[in-house]
Amino acid sequence: MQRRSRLHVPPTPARPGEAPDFSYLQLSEAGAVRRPDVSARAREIGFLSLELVRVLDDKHEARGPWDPHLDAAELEIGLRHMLLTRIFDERMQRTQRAGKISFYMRSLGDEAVAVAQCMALRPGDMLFPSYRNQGLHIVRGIPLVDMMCQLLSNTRDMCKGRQLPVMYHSAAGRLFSISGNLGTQFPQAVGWAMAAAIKGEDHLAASWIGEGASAEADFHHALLFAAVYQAPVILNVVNNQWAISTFQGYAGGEQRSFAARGPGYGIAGVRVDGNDFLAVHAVTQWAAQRARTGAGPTLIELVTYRAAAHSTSDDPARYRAKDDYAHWPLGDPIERLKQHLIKHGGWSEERHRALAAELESLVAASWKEAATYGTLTEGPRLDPDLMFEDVFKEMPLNLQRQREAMRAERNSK
Amino acid sequence: MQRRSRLHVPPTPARPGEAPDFSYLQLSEAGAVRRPDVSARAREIGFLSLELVRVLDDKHEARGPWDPHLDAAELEIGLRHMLLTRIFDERMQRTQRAGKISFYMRSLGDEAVAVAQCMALRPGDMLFPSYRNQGLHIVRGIPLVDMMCQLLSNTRDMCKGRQLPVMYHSAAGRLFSISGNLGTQFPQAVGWAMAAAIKGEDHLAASWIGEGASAEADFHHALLFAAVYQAPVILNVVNNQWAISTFQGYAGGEQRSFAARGPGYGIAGVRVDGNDFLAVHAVTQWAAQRARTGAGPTLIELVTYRAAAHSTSDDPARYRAKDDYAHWPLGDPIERLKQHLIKHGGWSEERHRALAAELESLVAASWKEAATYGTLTEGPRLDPDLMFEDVFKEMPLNLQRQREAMRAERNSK
Amino acid sequence: MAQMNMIQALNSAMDVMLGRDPAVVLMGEDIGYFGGVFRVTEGLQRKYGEHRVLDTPIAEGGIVGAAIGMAVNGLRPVAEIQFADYIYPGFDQIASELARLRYRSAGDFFAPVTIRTPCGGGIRGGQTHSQSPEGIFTHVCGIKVVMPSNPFDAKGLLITAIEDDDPVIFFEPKRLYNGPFDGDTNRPAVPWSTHKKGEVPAGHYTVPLGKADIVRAGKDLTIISYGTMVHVAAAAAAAQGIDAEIIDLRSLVPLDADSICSSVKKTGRCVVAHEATRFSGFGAEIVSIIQEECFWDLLAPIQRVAGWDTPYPHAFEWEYFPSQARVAAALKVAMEPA
Amino acid sequence: MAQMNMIQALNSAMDVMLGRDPAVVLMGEDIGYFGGVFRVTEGLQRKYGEHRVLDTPIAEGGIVGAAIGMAVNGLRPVAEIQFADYIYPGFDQIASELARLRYRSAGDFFAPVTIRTPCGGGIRGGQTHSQSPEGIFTHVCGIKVVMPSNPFDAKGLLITAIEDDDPVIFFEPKRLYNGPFDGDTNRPAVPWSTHKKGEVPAGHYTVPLGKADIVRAGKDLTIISYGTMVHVAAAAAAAQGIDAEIIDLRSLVPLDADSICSSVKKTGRCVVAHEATRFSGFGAEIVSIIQEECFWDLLAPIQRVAGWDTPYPHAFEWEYFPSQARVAAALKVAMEPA
Ligand SMILES: Cc1ncc(C[n+]2csc(CCOP(=O)(O)OP(=O)(O)O)c2C)c(N)n1
Ligand SMILES: Cc1ncc(C[n+]2csc(CCOP(=O)(O)OP(=O)(O)O)c2C)c(N)n1
Ligand SMILES: [Mg+2]
Ligand SMILES: [Mg+2]
Repeated sequence: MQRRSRLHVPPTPARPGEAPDFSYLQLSEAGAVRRPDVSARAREIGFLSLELVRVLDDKHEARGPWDPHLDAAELEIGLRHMLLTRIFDERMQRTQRAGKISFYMRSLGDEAVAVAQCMALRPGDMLFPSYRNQGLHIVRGIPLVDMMCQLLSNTRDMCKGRQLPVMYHSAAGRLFSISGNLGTQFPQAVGWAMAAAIKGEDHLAASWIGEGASAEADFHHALLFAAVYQAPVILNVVNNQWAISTFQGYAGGEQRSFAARGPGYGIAGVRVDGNDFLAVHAVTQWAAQRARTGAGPTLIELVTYRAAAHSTSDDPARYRAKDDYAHWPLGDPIERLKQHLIKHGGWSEERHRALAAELESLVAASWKEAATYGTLTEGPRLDPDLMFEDVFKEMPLNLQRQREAMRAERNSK
Repeated sequence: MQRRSRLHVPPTPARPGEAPDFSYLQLSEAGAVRRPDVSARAREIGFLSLELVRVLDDKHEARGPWDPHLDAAELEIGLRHMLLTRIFDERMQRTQRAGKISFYMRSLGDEAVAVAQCMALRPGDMLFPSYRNQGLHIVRGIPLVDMMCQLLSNTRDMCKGRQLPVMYHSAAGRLFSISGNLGTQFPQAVGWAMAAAIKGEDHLAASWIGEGASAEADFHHALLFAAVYQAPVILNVVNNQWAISTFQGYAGGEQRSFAARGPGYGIAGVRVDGNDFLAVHAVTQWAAQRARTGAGPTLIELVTYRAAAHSTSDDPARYRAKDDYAHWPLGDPIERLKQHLIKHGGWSEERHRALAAELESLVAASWKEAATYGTLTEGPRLDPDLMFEDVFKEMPLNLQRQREAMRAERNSK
Repeated sequence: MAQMNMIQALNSAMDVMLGRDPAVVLMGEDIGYFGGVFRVTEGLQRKYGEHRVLDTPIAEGGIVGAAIGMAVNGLRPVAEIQFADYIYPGFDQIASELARLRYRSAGDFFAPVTIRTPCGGGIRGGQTHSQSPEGIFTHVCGIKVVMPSNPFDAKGLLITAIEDDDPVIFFEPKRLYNGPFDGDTNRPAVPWSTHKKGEVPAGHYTVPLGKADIVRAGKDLTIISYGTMVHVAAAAAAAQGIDAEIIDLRSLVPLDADSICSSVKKTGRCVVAHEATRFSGFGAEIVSIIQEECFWDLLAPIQRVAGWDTPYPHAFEWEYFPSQARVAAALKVAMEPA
Repeated sequence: MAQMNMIQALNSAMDVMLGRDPAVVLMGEDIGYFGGVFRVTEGLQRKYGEHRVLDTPIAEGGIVGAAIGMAVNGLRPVAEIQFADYIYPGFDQIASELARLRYRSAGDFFAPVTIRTPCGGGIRGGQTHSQSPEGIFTHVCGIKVVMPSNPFDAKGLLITAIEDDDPVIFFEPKRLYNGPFDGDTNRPAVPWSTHKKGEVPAGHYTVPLGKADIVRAGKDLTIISYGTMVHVAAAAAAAQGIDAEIIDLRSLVPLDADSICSSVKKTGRCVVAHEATRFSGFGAEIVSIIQEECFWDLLAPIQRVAGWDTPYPHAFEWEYFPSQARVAAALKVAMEPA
């Protein structure tokens, strides 16, 4: 019997100076995983939580029972949304670097998650995003100008200057307000779904959480309440391998997939190639049908890679191997869908370049407009009086008095 | 597609006026479940979390690979501890009814859990109990008088009057202080085990939680931290079917066993007949060996029945079928071990009666002594000055002043 | 008008609201079939069904989180936390989410959740069934905090809370459930039928949040209190023969600072009383407001009466509980000639 | 003596303690390999190994729960909560467990856990990276609450906290990490090397908990503050030409009430300043204590300077932050002739 420390420390495959190493990843062949009927009971389909649903193979062919058979027009829209997300991200990143916005977070590498999932849902479904799901907002048609005004905390900011950049929301778009506190949206989505079920409405809720944030209590509460009340909800863990500097093993990913938590609670769990637009779409549609037909909640783990820094305050060169994304075995979601479309949808490098150029101009024009509503340093500014509104529906006396004091302070300067 | 509410409400098998119904229970035959090597990896032994490890069959024979082959002397000790626990409980219940203590909680029906588990562990192992594990204290040899003094909040109360009855502790006995807040002990036990591993010590930690309390965030944190650091810990869910008035389905037991949460996190999960002394002992020993040999944590679900009221403040006739315990398929832990010992250990009804009488006197004598140290209404009383001690290691000035004020108040009366 | 104790009054408030508004749902541990450990929701699941009155898992964080989502989807959840001592696992969802949703979304989303929870001591509950954590929540912007002291207010305030579009934490002093309690443990307990606020209309009515109740007018001194201590302080003042103006705050947020200040400006003397621990308790905020607004009117230092700065120990219930004697000592200092 | 900024001073405190006491372990999100998002633990994992400096899952409740168990098993965990805004998921383990363990077990068990967490605004962190929740913890009996305002104190207090057998929550005003900040956003930031408390001994030393620092003696008025506001208030008083006695509390629990009161008894005037929201903030407790102890010495109402009773909005950082102008307005009232 050993008499030495047994504290296990989850290994991190590759740190700076080491070669990228993805040998820990359990992959399945494209097309290899069975697709159970949407009415299957969670306990019968445990395998879905351990294998990896993939549709697109290395030759960009769609394979197997999970192929959603989307037509080329729909795939083009998906490609467009993903590309727009990426271009938007790149531009906003530069904008932050130029000091025009205070903070930004890209979803580079994760784009298929939000875009394919959102396209597989209905407009009436309520989404509870995390901060790295800008694709949801783009698919739901939130104008880029609106998103930019949020980033700028300017006079057209939907948050009236109260939130950090990227914490968008849209009541009309059924996109819930993003919280800076990790994980909290997860049980809220379940509650929303419970209410839909109580009211007998046909909408479902979907929510996204990072694999790192799945360690929070909210994750457990969400799974538990979803299981107990069989709420019509889709709970998504975006396993992009990193939580800031911390590898997914620290969130429990070393011992078992995140999808496997589902079956532990009696919830269907599905592990899917998160960079495979077709697979993500198919799995989401399957889960949505389950929710809508009373077959209960689904936990989806989307295996992807956070290709960029965590945020503009972060520098991954400090904690992970250089060039890691180039070695990521599941490729790039945009590139993969593009190649598939080139092969089967009449797409071409040329059309792709043209699309990129169009979207670049759209982003540039939007920025130009957004900036007219004010930037951090220039142009019109939100009225600081707004600081005191919406704490309560009606402003109580003490806040009215503080607003007065604030005005006096400003005048004194 | 249905357009009506899909909110599922977990069924409760039998409410007052209905016949007891335990058809929902998934049982295995005694001896039927395979016993994997202690070094087995969690992912290879998922079956343990769904089947039910049983050793004693209906004819009171020990069967199969999990038979711990304890000798008769050890079994007699187990029987004695269980019987003492029950007699102690009965006496304390009556004492509460007579107004001598303010509150009490029996473990009627659950006795094998604490007794067999504690006997399978070593004195150096640290225990983090819930409020229904008095058997742990009894096995660890805490004098009944000490326990009674805690119940009485009297001058010998180990808690110095600060805790509600049953919230014992013993530093020397390695029994952690019981919390009134459900679940909190679970991650604490994991932390203790992590420290043992960090220090390279050979002790493990064990903790107990009710199936109802497993809904708390602490349960999730405990499993997660245990999995990540492979802490030498045994996490026990005592599934006695009820959380006050709420059936275990509301804690997620309808969809899946509680043991199955373990494999979801990559932790070995074992479901065991909690009323089978031999099975509980064997499973605990197996888990302890795993912990001690670096094979990681184990989650054990002990399937048992809360035969009595939740506490002296509760009346189960309001929410569950009458005579339910008489129909519980897993019988009574004391009766089953007794019959086994009669068959194979030279035990007899007579010896059993004699033992019961001896323990009754022990309890009675202990009570007599304990009462001399004060009761709620009579005899010596703790000094109220104690109220201000141990908030901090050294009493700060404001508490010293408040102690003065309290003294003045008492003198003014 | 019916005679009701506080349990019945609260039950009636929820009954009225479940009947009037299909959006109202109740949820909590043991509140459904069983009717709650204090029986406050008794009979309501039978009457309104399992989709309106939900038993929940034992996970206060999950309860609040789910309630927020339900509220965002148009319901008005009334969530019970079985004891106020057990509200802490839900603290993040309350402080970071429930309280801030309207603000951070500029009013586009809001969650009209009411959280009911029994608080306070006096029932031999020991350190984990006796706490009064209201002060903590008053420091969290965006959440209303209410504590009634009698059945009439309890029902009217609870209806207002449920109808309010802002989240409300509704503390129920459990020692008052069955009768007014003035801190005198030597006298037999009296039922609410002996008290005029035990008369409660059967139907719908409201008591506004943010409006204190002048329980008794007086000119010697102002006593500011809420919950159980309203009764204890009143009895102590009466016993001392002091003509005290007694203010029952009823709602801590929003706070009726004007009623407080105009009374203290009149009397020049003040005692603030609550059961919660003293240090950084809500009494400190009241003292500060008075000190700021009425400084020149004060004839003596404002006195605080509170629980000691320790947990609430099982063995010393009555040494801990802010007794009439503790109030009397404070009254004495507050009445010292200027 | 070395020049250190607050990050280096805190790092040095942990380095010293890891070196002296094998029981000391660090744990938290991103604190190990990476060295923490504010780099406070930089290099310590490399130096002391992965069993002394632990990266953890993102679960503040789990971190505190595990830390308690580790402490009970003889370690002295120093847990980092990445931002004070994220301490709430750990609230139950802190308030119900960590703070009460010694009490409920009559001293047989205790958990010497130190929780470090960056707090406060001024770095454009918006409503979830700018909070100052210290007031809440001061209402929880059994936990010490510390907030330094400079590198020298930061190191000495952190060593004391780690060596203390009671649990301590150690708030680090993140705006002060790199230099003293007096609230004037028009002037360029200055480094700690310009400040005498930027001189920090390399080795072991302690600064006691419960002892306030008289930053400046003065006779016109007493300013009581802690954290960032010590610098802002001092600058404001200087700008107004007021001979203020400036008290840096450093530890809120235990509180050095005697230093506070003897100063106010001398000056007769007082301003209390903190960044946290005003309503039920820690300032209220200070005001209450002074009001109780120094009533007859007060020449004008004590003034509170604080954050507004709203979340900390991204767009209005400097309208929210308690500026020199806000302090100046309070000073004006406090200096009014009696
Ligand atoms: C409750 C809470 N704790 C800590 C943080 C700080 N934090 C922000 S993002 C982050 C990492 C999250 O990683 P993951 O969930 O994997 O999402 P990803 O960034 O990879 O999309 C951390 C620790 C926070 N925002 N909230
Ligand atoms: C955090 C918290 N929430 C609620 C309670 C109230 N409570 C005490 S025991 C109990 C039921 C627990 O049931 P279970 O965990 O199954 O344990 P059992 O009583 O069956 O042994 C509840 C809800 C509590 N003590 N702590
Ligand atoms: Mg991630
Ligand atoms: Mg139970």
